[in-house]
Amino acid sequence: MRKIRKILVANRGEIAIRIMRTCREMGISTVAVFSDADRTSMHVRYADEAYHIGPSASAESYLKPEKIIEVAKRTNADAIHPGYGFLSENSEFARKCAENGIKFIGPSPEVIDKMGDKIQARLTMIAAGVPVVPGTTESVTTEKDAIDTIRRIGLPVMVKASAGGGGKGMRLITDEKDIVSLVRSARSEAKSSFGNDSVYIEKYISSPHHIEFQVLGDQHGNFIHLFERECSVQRRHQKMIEETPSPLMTPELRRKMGEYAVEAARAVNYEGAGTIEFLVDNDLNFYFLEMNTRLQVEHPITERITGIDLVKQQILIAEGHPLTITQDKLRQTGHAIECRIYAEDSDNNFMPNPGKIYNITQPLGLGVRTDGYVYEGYEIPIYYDSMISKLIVWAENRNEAIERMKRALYEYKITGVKTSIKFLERIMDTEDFRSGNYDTNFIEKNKDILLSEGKCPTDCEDMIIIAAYIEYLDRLNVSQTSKAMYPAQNRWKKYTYQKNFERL
Amino acid sequence: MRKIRKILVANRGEIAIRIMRTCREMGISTVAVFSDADRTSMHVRYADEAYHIGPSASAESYLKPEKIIEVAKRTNADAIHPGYGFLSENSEFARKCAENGIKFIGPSPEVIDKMGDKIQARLTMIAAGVPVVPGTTESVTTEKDAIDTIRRIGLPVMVKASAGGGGKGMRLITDEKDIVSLVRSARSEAKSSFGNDSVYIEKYISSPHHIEFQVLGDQHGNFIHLFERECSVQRRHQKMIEETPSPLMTPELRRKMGEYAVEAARAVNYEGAGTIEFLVDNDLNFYFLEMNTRLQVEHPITERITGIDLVKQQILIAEGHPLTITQDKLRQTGHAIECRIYAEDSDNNFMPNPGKIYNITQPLGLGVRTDGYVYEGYEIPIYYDSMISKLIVWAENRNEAIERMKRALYEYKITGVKTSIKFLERIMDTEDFRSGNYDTNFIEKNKDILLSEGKCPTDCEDMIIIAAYIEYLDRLNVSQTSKAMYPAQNRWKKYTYQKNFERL
Amino acid sequence: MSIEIKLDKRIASVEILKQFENLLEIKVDDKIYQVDLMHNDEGIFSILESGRSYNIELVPQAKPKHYTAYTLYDSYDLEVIDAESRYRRNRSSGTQLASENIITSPMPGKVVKIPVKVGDEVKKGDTVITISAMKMESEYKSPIDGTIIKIQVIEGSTVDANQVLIEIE
Amino acid sequence: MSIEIKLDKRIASVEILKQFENLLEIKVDDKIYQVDLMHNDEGIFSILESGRSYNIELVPQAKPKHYTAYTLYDSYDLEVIDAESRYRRNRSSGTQLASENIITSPMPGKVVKIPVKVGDEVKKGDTVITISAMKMESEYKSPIDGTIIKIQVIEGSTVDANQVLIEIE
Repeated sequence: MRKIRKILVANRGEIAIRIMRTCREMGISTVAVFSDADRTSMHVRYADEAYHIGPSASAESYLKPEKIIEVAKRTNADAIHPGYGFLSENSEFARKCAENGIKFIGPSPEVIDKMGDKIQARLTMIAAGVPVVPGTTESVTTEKDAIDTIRRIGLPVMVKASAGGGGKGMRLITDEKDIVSLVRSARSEAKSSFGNDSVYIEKYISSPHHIEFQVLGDQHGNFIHLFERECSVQRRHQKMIEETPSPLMTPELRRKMGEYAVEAARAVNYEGAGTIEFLVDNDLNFYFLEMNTRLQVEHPITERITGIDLVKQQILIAEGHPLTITQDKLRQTGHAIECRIYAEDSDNNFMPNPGKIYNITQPLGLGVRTDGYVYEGYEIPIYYDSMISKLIVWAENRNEAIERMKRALYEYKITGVKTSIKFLERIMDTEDFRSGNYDTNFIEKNKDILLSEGKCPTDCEDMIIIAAYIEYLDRLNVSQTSKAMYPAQNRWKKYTYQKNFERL
Repeated sequence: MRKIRKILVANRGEIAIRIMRTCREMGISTVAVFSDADRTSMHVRYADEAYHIGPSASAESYLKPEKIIEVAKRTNADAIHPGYGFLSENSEFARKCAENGIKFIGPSPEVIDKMGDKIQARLTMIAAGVPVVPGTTESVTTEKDAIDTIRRIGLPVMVKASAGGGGKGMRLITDEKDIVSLVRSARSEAKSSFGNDSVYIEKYISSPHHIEFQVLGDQHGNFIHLFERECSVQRRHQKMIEETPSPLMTPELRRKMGEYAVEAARAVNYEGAGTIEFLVDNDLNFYFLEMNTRLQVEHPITERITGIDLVKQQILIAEGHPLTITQDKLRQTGHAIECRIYAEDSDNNFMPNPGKIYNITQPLGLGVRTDGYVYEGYEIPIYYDSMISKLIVWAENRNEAIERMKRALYEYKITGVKTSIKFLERIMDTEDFRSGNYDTNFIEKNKDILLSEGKCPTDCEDMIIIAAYIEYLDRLNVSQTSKAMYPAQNRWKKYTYQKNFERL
Repeated sequence: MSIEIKLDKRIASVEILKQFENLLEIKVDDKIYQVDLMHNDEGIFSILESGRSYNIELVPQAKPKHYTAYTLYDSYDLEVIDAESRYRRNRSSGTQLASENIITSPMPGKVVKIPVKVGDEVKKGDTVITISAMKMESEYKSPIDGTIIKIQVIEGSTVDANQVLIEIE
Repeated sequence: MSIEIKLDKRIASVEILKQFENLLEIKVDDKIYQVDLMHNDEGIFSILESGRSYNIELVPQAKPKHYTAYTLYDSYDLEVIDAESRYRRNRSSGTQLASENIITSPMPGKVVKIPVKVGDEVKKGDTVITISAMKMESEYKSPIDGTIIKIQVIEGSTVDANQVLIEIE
């Protein structure tokens, strides 16, 4: 058992601050690292110490293991928390931490490697008895093998380049007559993209639900799951809204999937917090998709319904403490929803919208949590992710949670850049979301509703025009710098309300 | 059953907004009322509609039943929520609401009257079998009766003017030899203050715990309690910190006090949300103190550990719905603490400190709730209460809740006026608070620790001096209005970190 | 003084009729409003009209007299058209500075690739520049058939919102 | 340029030695610091010194060159003493404008009661005015034995922070 006294957080943005908050509550000091673009970022201002590690591009700063380890050594940090993204699933980094006597808060490099390789992960899960998407368990190197395999699995299938990623060499085959031509084009694109024409083939699950289970494993062979998160509301394959419990879930299915999630973690002797992602079809068949060997963006909804601080658990596990939470003591209380606030133009193909934040009004009150990092006057850099905040609400039940989320989104104002706030509000109003009857096809299916302009009536427009008019008139006079509210053209005595418009 | 579609909130500040938040979640429209001083108050800006009701002084605006009812009628509001303070315990107002066909969200005027009169409340509780502080149940009109009663009850006792309030005609008697002289001076002061020399006598409970129970009653004779709130941290007889569960409480005592609280509510056929306040001595004897026939400032901690929105319950009850929550289903989950943020100089006898808010940084993240109403640039009026915000945290257990509260107070910055934030942070660090071993004497007892100046070391002082120096230099140049962060004297090219201090 | 204000596609004529400090009588097109209006230096407005409470925030844009207006529900593009802007408008209406000849960047970002060079012929729909921001790449296409006459940025450089990138003729 | 800065009771001498934009070498009394300093127009500072991250906010007070400084832990009264202030200080040191003859209001509020009138003799500790703010009344006492020579407010009026209320001689 080694007490952690200082943690270097090898990340930026909201997750860096979220981790530092728990450190502060645990009496652990924090070290931030930052790139050129991030000198004024909130994580630098929030940390006890902060060190520069390179130019703005991630590849030259946040993705440089040696620079980060150098800072950790210089500041005598006991451990490094990688957050999500960046180096969080980089086994080489985890290995280098260990070599330098710094605890990497996460699983071993071997586990990261094993779960990072899709085919190896599939094989591990099959060995552990966890259902995987039907398909090949190794690369298919000839065209004939590929076609035979497709016939065996049955259409529709997805052909993917073994060496690939980013959609290159990937083909969806739904029609018998296309098999040969699509296999050929997939192999040819794989060859030209990665110099390797081998592919693997998976059953294609159309419009699946994306449901994941949170797991925790300690250094002593104890494993638990903290129930599911429903993550089917996605745009451009990125999650927008997550909720727990999943509206699709039955107690029986939860028990079964939960057991498999724990089996999956046990199969690799997993240490720390991890996520087992499943695809679930409408008949409630579920298949292992992949394991994320890190904290997820959406972890707060699990924290809210279980009451457990997942970052604190990560740190306690890293110190060598055995888990004190047992599966039978865990309860899902109420319902939690998270909305991701992106700096983007949701109505215009979700185009990122970096820029300077003008004003922020935080949503407050009952059942509302915000995890963000931008502040008024902050210029969101162009180099990193467009997620600027997460809004998490909790309520006794799903309907109340949706109403609370609508209220919180209504209160949440971030001006100066375009954000996804209004788009998220419209999602809360769709019939499909309200009924819980949605899958990964949700945004595409509801596009017309979601992109409709729900602008305000003429009276309200007229008020905006009046505001602009007064702003214009007052700008003709000297500008002041105070933020105090004052009447238009602050030149006369304040008019009291005892008198009235009749006096005008 | 009468559906409420529009509510007039007859209040201001954080509680008005807190009520409107629930209205918004329930799809109920809101009407704000405001005084001269409150045109730019947040409750006016948050509401769907807002109407002026008079000059700044409460007596001429928020305390004017007829003006408020006039607005309610004009706007077709179905109901009025009085919040706390102002007209919330004014039976005449409740009666006028009823006469005008507007639902007063709270108990009947008769119940407000009965519980508002201290002696009548005592008698009601005695009849219901609820323990009260030992003492007289009616006024004592002669000196002899007074002295006989004191001898019977036993010292120490408190003599209070029957007609009084505000400490006039009140005497604490601890010594046999002072009985005669103190009874005389109490009667004489009562006579001169209220024209009536009758007094009543209560056993004096020294350094008691102030523990209250939240109750709910519907229109159908159902009553439940939602456990206790420990409110012993007080300054100038005003609460500063509340928590639940109370560190003093045992399951047995909770059951007993809870049953009495429900009995007390049943005894007056109570409708809505109310609070039964008890004094508890160190031997865990408890005595009914008074009933508050309204929502309390500190209601959020109860909401947090039970998951129940109390304002929503108030509205549902007012609509005539029977309670759907039953006593046996209620659970206390985890631990919640509330800190009241006052605009005051805590180090200088808690003197109020109205003024203009400069900047606000809200504490965010896991387990933190803020209910406030001030915003940047807002000028806190001198006419109303000095409480500007409430900070509520929740955690799995009391220790974690204290650490979380410390973290949240550390993050919470309100500049421009003095606030109680730092004083509250020091309370979180006292041995007595951490051990849970405190009573209403806590602040007096810990005065020396709480008023000590925990200023930062010289290095940190030097950084402040450097900041002031740069601010001074930059003010010599033109001032800009942007809130963007920029380097000192923004005249040269931004220096990248690839170079270094050695280049200086 | 009456001026025109453009809100998205609507152009409204506004005129102040009476004012007593925060109480104003204002005409918008043909409708007369009595409003109680308070605002601050940061463009935050609280307007009460017939009891309705409106919160509006105006954020100045790079171009003078252009704002983005935020209500609690939505956002709008605003432009104040006063005598000066009208004059400019009229003056420039003859020259037709066709914006479709110019590729500008709708957001700040970094130039990833410019697959064309000055003098190249391009067809409508051809990609002429790729900009990356926040891990997402966007390709900008030529709006016309034409010739590249000017390239104002180089690969690897960062660009601001609304910066002119490429001119085509 | 060296100036003096008063922080609570301490007076420190500050001098900038070198600067390259946000990187500064500064001497405070006898100690030399190399700091990386960023700030904004609202007096919010982020300073990195030997890796330590400091957040400081300066809020200007009514008197020029006076600030309240907020760290994450505490707040301080600050005054910048430059050549001009030094000159004023020296000039006024002769006249001794004894502040103990003047009752000022430490906060905004409303005058509830003035139990004295001009010409009244008062003893040290006598209540001369009661101010109410936020439902709390505060009584202000005479700091000396003397005579009321001026009463600048009337009962019922509102007062600002630091406003002179009563003069005693």
